[in-house]
Amino acid sequence: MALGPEILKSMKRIEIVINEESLDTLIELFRHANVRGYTVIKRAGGLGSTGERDPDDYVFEQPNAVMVIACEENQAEKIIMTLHPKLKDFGGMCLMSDCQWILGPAVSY
Amino acid sequence: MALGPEILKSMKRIEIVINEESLDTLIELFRHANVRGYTVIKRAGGLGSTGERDPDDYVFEQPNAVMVIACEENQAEKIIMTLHPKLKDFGGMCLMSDCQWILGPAVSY
Amino acid sequence: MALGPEILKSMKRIEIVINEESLDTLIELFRHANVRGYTVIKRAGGLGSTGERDPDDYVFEQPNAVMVIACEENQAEKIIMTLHPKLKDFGGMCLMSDCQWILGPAVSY
Amino acid sequence: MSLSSLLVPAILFFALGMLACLIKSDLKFPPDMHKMIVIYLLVGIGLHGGKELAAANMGDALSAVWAALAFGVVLPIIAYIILRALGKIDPLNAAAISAHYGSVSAGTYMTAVAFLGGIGVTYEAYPVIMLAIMESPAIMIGLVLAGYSRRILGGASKADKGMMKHLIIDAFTNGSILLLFGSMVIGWVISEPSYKKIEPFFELIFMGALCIFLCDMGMEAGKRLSEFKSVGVFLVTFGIVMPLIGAISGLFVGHFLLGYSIGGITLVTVLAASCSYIAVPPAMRLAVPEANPSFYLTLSLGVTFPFNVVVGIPMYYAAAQYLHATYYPW
Amino acid sequence: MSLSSLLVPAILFFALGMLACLIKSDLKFPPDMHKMIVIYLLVGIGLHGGKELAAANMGDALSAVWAALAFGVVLPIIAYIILRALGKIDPLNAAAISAHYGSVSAGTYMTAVAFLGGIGVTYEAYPVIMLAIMESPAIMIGLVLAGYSRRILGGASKADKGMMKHLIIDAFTNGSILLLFGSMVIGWVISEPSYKKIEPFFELIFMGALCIFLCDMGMEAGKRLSEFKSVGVFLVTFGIVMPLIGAISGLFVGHFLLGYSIGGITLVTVLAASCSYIAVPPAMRLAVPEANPSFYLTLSLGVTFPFNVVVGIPMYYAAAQYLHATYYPW
Amino acid sequence: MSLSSLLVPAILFFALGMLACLIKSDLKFPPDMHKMIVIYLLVGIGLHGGKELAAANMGDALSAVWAALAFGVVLPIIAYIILRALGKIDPLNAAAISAHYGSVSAGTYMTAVAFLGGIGVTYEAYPVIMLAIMESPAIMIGLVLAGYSRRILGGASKADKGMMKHLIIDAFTNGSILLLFGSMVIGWVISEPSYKKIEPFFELIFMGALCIFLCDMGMEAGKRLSEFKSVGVFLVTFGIVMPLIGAISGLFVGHFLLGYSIGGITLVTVLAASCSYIAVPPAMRLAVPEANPSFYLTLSLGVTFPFNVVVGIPMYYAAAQYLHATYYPW
Ligand SMILES: Nc1ncnc2c1ncn2[C@@H]1O[C@H](COP(=O)(O)O)[C@@H](O)[C@H]1O
Ligand SMILES: Nc1ncnc2c1ncn2[C@@H]1O[C@H](COP(=O)(O)O)[C@@H](O)[C@H]1O
Ligand SMILES: Nc1ncnc2c1ncn2[C@@H]1O[C@H](COP(=O)(O)O)[C@@H](O)[C@H]1O
Ligand code: NA
Ligand code: NA
Ligand code: NA
Repeated sequence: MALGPEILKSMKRIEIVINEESLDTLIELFRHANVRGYTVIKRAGGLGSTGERDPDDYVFEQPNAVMVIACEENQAEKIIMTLHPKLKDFGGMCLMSDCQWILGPAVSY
Repeated sequence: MALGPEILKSMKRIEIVINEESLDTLIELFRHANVRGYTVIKRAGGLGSTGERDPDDYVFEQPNAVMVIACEENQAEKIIMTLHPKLKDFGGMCLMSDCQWILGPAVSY
Repeated sequence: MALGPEILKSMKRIEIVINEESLDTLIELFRHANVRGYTVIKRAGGLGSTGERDPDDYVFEQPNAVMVIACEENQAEKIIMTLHPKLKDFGGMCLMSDCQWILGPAVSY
Repeated sequence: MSLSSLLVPAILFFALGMLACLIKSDLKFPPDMHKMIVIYLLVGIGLHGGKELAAANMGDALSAVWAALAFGVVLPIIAYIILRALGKIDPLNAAAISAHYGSVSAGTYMTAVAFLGGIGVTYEAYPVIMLAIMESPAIMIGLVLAGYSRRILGGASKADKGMMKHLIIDAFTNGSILLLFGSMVIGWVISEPSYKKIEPFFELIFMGALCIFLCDMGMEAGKRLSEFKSVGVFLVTFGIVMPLIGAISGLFVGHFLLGYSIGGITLVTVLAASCSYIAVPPAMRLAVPEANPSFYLTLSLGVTFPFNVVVGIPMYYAAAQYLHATYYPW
Repeated sequence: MSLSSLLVPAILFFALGMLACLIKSDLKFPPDMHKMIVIYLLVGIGLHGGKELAAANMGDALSAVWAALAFGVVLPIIAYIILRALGKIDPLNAAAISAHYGSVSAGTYMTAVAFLGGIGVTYEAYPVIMLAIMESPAIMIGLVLAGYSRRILGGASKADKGMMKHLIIDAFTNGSILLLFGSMVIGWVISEPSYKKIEPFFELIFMGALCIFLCDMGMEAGKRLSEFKSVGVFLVTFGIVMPLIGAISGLFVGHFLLGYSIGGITLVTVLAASCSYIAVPPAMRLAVPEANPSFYLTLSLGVTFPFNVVVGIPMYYAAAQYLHATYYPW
Repeated sequence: MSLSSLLVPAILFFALGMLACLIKSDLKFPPDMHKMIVIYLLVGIGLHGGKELAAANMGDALSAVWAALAFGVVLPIIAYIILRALGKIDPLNAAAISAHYGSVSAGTYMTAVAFLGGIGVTYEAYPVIMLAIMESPAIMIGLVLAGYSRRILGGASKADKGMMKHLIIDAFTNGSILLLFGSMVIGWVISEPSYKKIEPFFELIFMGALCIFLCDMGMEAGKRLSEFKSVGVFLVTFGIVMPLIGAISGLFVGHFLLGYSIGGITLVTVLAASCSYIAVPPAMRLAVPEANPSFYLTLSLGVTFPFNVVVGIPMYYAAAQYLHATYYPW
């Protein structure tokens, strides 16, 4: 591909799914880990070890939140080391994969 | 990276976008394929071979649902073999990529 | 993996997060770049260089939109070249990664 | 009929919504608000209609049913012929558009009721049954026309039978129709004191809620207006002429066949002239996926609905007045 | 009590909602609409109750409080014993289900109020305090039962103490309870002219809004009905028998201990017979994660709620009438 | 003015909302509910105001317009000077905060109307025009102040011209302002019988809906309270002193220049004392991105709004009474 390192930067993409109720705790955790950028999608549903979750079921609401973080490799490592011992409380899922960040004027990772 | 196999596990990430109306059928299909974990985001919009979909257009609603499944490679293969013949009915999109699952106490894949 | 090229096709996955207000401009831009498929999730929150965004804060709303595009490599290159000079106006984030498209009857990339 | 009597709040709010869209205001109503008001208004009309029907004559109600079915069958066929013969519209788009004109718009009906209420004109109980009945038959006719079109085009129409069954089931389980019919039955069976308890919610504040609804519809119509260009002059003209054709048949049926009062004739005319944007579009998307939704949505929401609300209703009322005064055969 | 007096609009709308679900209609109310109506109805009951209480006797109010606490403690224990002894239900599911039956359902209570209003029966101001109080104690008893169950099962119950504190805090900060209590206090302290200004919103249109709410609940109940099979015959039977046991104790307490009028006895009976689906399910999910939510949700929403709304309320009223006429010890 | 007259339901619901937030209740209103009530309330005020204006004197209306413009220009300048001179607040934050104090809060205005209604005080029709007009000018002044600040800081201010044009367009197409103005025009032109039909929805149930709105605003204000620390003592003090300065100018203008009744003076005072949280914050985020939103949001929602609602309104009313009794120059 013709796109060079002045445009692309190799980074890690972390994707976390947890109970929406625990989101504030997670964000607090990441604030201490100096995470400078993330994206959150609320009202997600899903299936996991604790059963099915349907965000439209208003009588028994238990929505998930999906969080995506793009960051440099050593930051990703730090995030995962921070998160790993807490996974027991949070439940849910955490994935990591490779990605390329399209460089722009502002830096938020 | 310093993170070893006691923390990370190589897995597949499958991402499916279909018409929200077909979501129940898809979930039913995956229940039979023994899928033990997935995340669903409803009310997504998009553009595809059947035109544009705007979830905010309440007069002519046709939202998409986005489903993400993290699973082991052979399970991913099984899921795709199950889904492939049905793609004609579902339309939409199905992507697969590599990822690393951060191991935790509960297993939901 | 046993899945061959009659089922899988190597492609790029582009993930963009921008201010929801700029979404129409972005879509317009991509229409000119002949993008034939994308998925959009609105009402996302996040943290970035311009601070925190909480989509549930109705007094001071500033939701993000997440867009995912799956496309062939040269199309991805074109999209990124189109987007790169505009990143200053859009802010947000743009990631690219590899993925496999599960081939189906309709083609929307 | 003075100008001031035309300044019905509901219609002015519709205009405000369109204005908001034209000047590109950032005014936006939450999508769920629209759904909630529609639910509320449908239940309100249903209950009111049911209560009136409880006191009405069953024989007369039956003729209203027949008239509704006739409109649902005949109007789409007329529309289809015009679209094909004059407009050279391709068969499947013609079929999809036609179906909309055999059906009705509850929003237009309610605006007409608000209009008549505003000028103090009474009307029969039967048109509300027609409203409930007319939503569905046109969908079937649309499917028949689509099947016919596919045969012209030489395509396969094997799937049509299953689709017909599917659509018939859909028509009976359609949420809006069920709500309207269900409320009608409830309005019918409940006692007067029971009705009195729920009347404040469903009648007293109805007209105000309708204003909010029409303001929202005005924005929606305004949004569609911008797609005029892609639709073309012929179709835009059709979106004004077709309701007039419907109106003429409505006036005729309402006056000569059903023998209603001026208010009743106006409502029948509005039903015949109006064009669905609730039940028919999703049905056509399913049944005639080859048709372009932006055609039928622009026509029904961007052309016919505003035309009926702003120009049509007072015009149909004036026509009903004239007809009633001139040709009084009894 | 003629049939027509049973045709209360609220109950008919509940039936309409269930019907919509049974015929697989695509009728769907926006989830936020449900939340909004619940907020509105809770504030409405609270304000009305508070205003009545301002004019009531504090001593009598206190006996109502005691009765409410007694129901909250005794009913879950009875339920637990039945579930364990007769049904062989595993201890933790039994504990979670029991907690629901010691609590109340505001929806059932409001339907009963609508029923009494529809047939013109008056009632005391005190049951509304019981409604507000009964939400919480059963949750604590549920936790105690779960702790006991865990000890039977030999599991650790160290975490229970923290959980109890957590749940007590939750019970006092629970949104619905706070709204109900807060509105009650506001209804209590505001002046008559102030109340008059907000009465149209909170009282006049209350019954109509309740209809929409019950239509929604009907759909919800219908959805749960489909899970009957997975729940089993014993539990479904329990979902009908347990409210009857609650009703008998309610009739007894309401008549002999509290000495209320027919309307008041009916409401106390409804409180004792009803089963929570607002505050208790999330609390049990947290406190007894081992229990299967589909059991207690199906029972409370799919069995007991519809039973009470459709069959129970008129039956409890008839029983209260009979009791009042027969055993009048004063 | 006895204590009980202060127990206005709307204000008590505001307190309930704050309480819910303080005790960390899980009470949460759906975000769309907030938007819907705001739409409803704005249309309601607009219609009512328009109807009153139809019967009012145009010359007097014009002086109200001038007064509104004067407030919009002068108050932000005073605020800016105080923030810079006494508080040493950096120029751009000072500009952004100032703009809020030249504008108004519809929520505060409505609470004042509820307060006056609760104690039976009448008022002129003109303040509602001031409400509609005052939203925008302060935004322009804010931009001018920001341009001036940037010049102090030595930054480029080339973009300001385009921004000014952009903001002027925004001010005229802003959804809330359009809704308020549009409803005012509609209330103006429609006939009395037409108004009667929509009055139950927009007036009868208005005060009740306002209670729900203020309960929601109480929670919002409570949330902001927690950010007090990050804002600092000076700014919190400013958030209480600045409305008092506005109030004094409002009292002066309302009494001596406009010559209104006690009710009218109170409303003018409330307008001058209140601080925008609808139109200005998004405009400032756009026009002065360098300023910290948590400053101006905490001030307007967490300090000034609750201060005005709970303490300010009765105080301004008492001051208006005193002024009217003492300095009656006619
Ligand atoms: N294998 C998986 N793939 C995708 N999402 C998952 C997976 N496992 C768990 N999740 C998500 O994580 C949420 C909580 O998981 P759990 O705590 O295991 O119940 C689920 O509701 C899913 O949304
Ligand atoms: N190339 C693509 N990239 C991302 N999303 C797509 C793509 N193609 C289709 N989609 C999504 O799939 C939905 C249905 O696609 P289709 O059935 O082709 O109309 C669209 O509305 C998009 O949300
Ligand atoms: N490193 C990141 N990871 C994930 N999302 C990000 C990241 N940086 C920015 N974003 C998203 O992009 C939005 C706008 O970013 P910005 O323009 O930098 O404020 C943020 O609100 C986030 O949702
Ligand atoms: Na028609
Ligand atoms: Na009970
Ligand atoms: Na001000």
